[in-house]
Amino acid sequence: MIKFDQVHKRYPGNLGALQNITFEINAGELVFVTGPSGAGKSTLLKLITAIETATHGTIIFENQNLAQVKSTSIPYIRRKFGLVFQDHKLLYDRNCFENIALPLEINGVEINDIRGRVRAALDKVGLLNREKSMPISLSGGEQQRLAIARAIACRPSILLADEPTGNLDKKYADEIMNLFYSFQELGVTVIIATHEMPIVSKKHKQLYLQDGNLIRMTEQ
Amino acid sequence: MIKFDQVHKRYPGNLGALQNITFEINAGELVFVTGPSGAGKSTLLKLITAIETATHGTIIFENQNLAQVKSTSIPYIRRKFGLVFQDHKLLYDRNCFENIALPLEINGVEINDIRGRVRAALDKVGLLNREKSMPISLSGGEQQRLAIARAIACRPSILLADEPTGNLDKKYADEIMNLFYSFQELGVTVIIATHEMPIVSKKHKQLYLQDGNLIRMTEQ
Amino acid sequence: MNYLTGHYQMFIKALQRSHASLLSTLMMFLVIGITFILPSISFLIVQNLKSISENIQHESQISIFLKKDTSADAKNKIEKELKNRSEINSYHFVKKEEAWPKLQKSMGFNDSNNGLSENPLPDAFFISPNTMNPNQILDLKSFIEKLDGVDQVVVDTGWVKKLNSVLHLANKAILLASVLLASMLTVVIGNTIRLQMTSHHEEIELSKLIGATDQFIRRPFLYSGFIFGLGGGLTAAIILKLIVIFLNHTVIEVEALYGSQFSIIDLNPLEYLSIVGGSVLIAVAASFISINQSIKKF
Amino acid sequence: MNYLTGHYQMFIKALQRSHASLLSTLMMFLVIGITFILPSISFLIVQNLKSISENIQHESQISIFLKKDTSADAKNKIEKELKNRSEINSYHFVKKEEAWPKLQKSMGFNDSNNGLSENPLPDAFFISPNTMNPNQILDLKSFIEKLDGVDQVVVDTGWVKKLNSVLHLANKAILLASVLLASMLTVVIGNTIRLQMTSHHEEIELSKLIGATDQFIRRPFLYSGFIFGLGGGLTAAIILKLIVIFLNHTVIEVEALYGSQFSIIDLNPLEYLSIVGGSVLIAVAASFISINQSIKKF
Ligand SMILES: Nc1ncnc2c1ncn2[C@@H]1O[C@H](COP(=O)(O)OP(=O)(O)OP(=O)(O)O)[C@@H](O)[C@H]1O
Ligand SMILES: Nc1ncnc2c1ncn2[C@@H]1O[C@H](COP(=O)(O)OP(=O)(O)OP(=O)(O)O)[C@@H](O)[C@H]1O
Ligand SMILES: [Mg+2]
Ligand SMILES: [Mg+2]
Repeated sequence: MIKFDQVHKRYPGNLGALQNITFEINAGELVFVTGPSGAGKSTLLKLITAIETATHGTIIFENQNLAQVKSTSIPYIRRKFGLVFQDHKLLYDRNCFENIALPLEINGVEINDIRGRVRAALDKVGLLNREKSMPISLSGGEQQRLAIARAIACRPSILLADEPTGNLDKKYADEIMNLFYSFQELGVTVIIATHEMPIVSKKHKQLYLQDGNLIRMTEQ
Repeated sequence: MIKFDQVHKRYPGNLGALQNITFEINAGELVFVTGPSGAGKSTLLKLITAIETATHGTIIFENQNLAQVKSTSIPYIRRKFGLVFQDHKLLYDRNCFENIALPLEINGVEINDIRGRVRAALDKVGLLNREKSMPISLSGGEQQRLAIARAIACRPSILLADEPTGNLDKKYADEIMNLFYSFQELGVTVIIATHEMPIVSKKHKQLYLQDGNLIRMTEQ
Repeated sequence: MNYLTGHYQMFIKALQRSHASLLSTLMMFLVIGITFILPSISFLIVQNLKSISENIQHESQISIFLKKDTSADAKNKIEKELKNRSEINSYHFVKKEEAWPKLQKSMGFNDSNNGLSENPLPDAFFISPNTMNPNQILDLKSFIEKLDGVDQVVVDTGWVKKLNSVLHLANKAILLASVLLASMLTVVIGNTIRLQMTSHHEEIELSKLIGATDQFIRRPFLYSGFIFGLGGGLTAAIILKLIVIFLNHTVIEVEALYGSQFSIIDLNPLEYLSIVGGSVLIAVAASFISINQSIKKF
Repeated sequence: MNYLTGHYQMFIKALQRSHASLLSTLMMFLVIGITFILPSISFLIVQNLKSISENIQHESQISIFLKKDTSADAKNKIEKELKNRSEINSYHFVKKEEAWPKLQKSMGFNDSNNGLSENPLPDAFFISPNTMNPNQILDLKSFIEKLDGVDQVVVDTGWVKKLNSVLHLANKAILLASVLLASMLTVVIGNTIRLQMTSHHEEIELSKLIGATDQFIRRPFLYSGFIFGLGGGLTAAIILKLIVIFLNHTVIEVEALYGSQFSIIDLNPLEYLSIVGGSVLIAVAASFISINQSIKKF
């Protein structure tokens, strides 16, 4: 499903954000991308979702070379992903409901279906009673959960989460992780970037990055 | 130095963000505020720094009742604090240098001294070589360190940090913690809110919150 | 989702956004309105001055005074020559018997038998040329001077003429100013839309990241530009109409004082419509350009 | 830190901020400029029309034609009476011997010995009253009519008079429009500063949280308002000057064509200065109000 072949990524000020990365992720897998701060985890996720483009090498997503995809087709590829951003990217001028409704509107979901699907997503992260709150009035952990709710609202076929449990205590972190596992069980491909590997009993793949290099790839 | 007496905090949508909180923090102490997501940790820090006002009870800071302080004096009280916000609050339209220069400008530091002090702060968090970078081009952990650099640039007498290591891997987290400890050794009062207590060998106080209640106060 | 429903939803959304910053929207209406009023009102003033000056100017621009003893035959010959000249727009003949009472009247003597003696005026032709080119007019003058029976040819150097040529130039200046103001308006509206997009940059960035098409992002801002144009154009039209009504009211008072007919020429409905239409067109075009420039940056 | 140095730093910062959004700043200059030009140009037009109408009006507003056989004694008596009337601003006496060549000339006969017969005109007084009140003028008329030796009294009902009263009213309308435009400008500038603060809301919020005083936050925006005012005022003054120069140029062309003196009345330097000063004043005041309203929300 996702295939990296000798991918390099250079930023203007950083010439080795990712170096010579080669791996493959199959549909339905659960993958952890780990490594210390600045290792390139977020960059890897950005490459998959065509937010950044590779400097060298090829990235194949669903048999398409991302470097050759027309820019008008990019939006339709992105709609297949559910994204949890490291900095959440919540809209502070809309309430929780409207934040989650946005991807549904973009996907062209019927206005009558939006209400139900927003509620279902909020319910999954335990924020149903905060529907009308503004994100600013949520605690840090609550905001993180809101961002997760937004990512799953569109029932994506691939879920990419960047540090989804950084601000969460153990109890909520476990709940969120279980949520991700349950998605995987429904056939969704799940990719999680995190600086500390959680204790996982499930079968999963791990990509360990350091200074832009893929040091280790394990499968359990 | 800081004294809470039966403090309650209610938000419009949340009537028990903090309930009946009583404690005291002395100058030079190292204090951890812990508890699960939504327990009220950030709210507690906001009350100390007069960002929010208590609904009931009295908060004494340096022998002043915060509820009775004139609004024109609030800025001068705030300048005594160094603040690390949970959401960083970096300015994305300024580079790293300018982000750290802001509190120095506010404190009226001579323009000639600003350069040296900004550099010193960046150096302490290992970002000296990113001086001219925009925050958006920093990784999540680097942004967190930038926020910490900004808080310490003014050499505050009290340091309040809200989840300062949430996005950091163990190595950097330890380094940052050691930085905080070194500040405490210089006589600075340090208050850290975190959802998971780090392993601390130093003498410290811990306030454990849950659902707005101060469940436990330990001193080690 | 039905395409129309989507458009409708987006339109509502754009309206809500405009509503959220009601003050800015109204301000924009005013700015556009005033920018349109500026040339329109100058146009109106010029039109009115023109009509005033035409009302006054019973006198033609070239006067031909005939010799006292000119025969009817010679007069007819002159008339024939005038007919053949292409520079002449119109002419009329005034007999001395008609001219004398008129002159007396215009000097304030209301009855003709008040002691003024015999008619001192000659017969005359009064000509409106259809050119303002001084060379052509001088040619015409010397041509006429050579005709039999012509005593004197006077080219009108009155202020009315001057006013007319100033007005003529003023019209050109207004046209130029309109073009300048239209391009200024393009900048103003484009800039406002750009600012609007900047202030929604988080929303736009996020939308792009989660798969919104450019079209989806563009739509509310395009509607916003449309609303600016419509509101601004209507504001201009309404204020203009109010000004005309106010001035006409003033004029009526003046009339009551001195007893004469004179009313402000209004713009016709088509001209009003073209103000609104032009405003909408400029606004939508400006928005479109501005959006397409900005959208690439996100 | 030295207080002045601080102010200077902040000023540079505000300039940089204006520089960052150069387009918006220039746009603001234009908007303010045009808003000021609107009433100024109308004022200019009215002033000029007034002066034109005064130039034309050699004719006085009340003409007194004396009987042909009036003695010098009766004439002096009439003059004495006119001197005593307070409604009369000025008068002058025209002998028939002076009037006749003038009339001939004004009709286009350049030499007096061209076949027109004997002088048909009477002696006359021409009076400028200092009132426009029709009742007073009618009183004056009937008073003069009863004097010995007066043949006829004619009150001028010409269009010049009408134009003058329209211009008089126009001046009032301009004053009203100026007040309206000034308040509109207050809204526009205030709104722009508000938007500027909104777009820097993160910076303002953070600054407040880490101990900035309201004064510190207010300063760059106040400078920004000052720059808007200064730039806008200068823009208005410069464009206005250019318009006057352009019009004068046009007028000179017209003069060359018809040979007469007439030049556009310019605003005097003090009036130019007051445009710039007024602009700065309005901008700073509007910014101050807007900042103080917005600053509370953060
Ligand atoms: N837009 C950019 N421009 C320049 N350098 C960048 C940019 N984005 C990231 N970098 C650099 O690339 C490196 C990898 O960044 P990345 O965000 O992928 O790290 P990360 O593994 O996600 O770290 P963290 O755990 O701290 O979030 C970092 O050194 C970062 O400073
Ligand atoms: N401005 C606000 N308006 C309404 N409710 C608020 C506001 N700020 C916080 N709350 C609520 O108060 C409770 C405590 O919030 P607080 O931010 O203090 O939690 P926290 O302990 O910092 O949690 P986290 O670890 O997730 O950051 C939460 O339920 C939150 O939703
Ligand atoms: Mg990252
Ligand atoms: Mg918190």
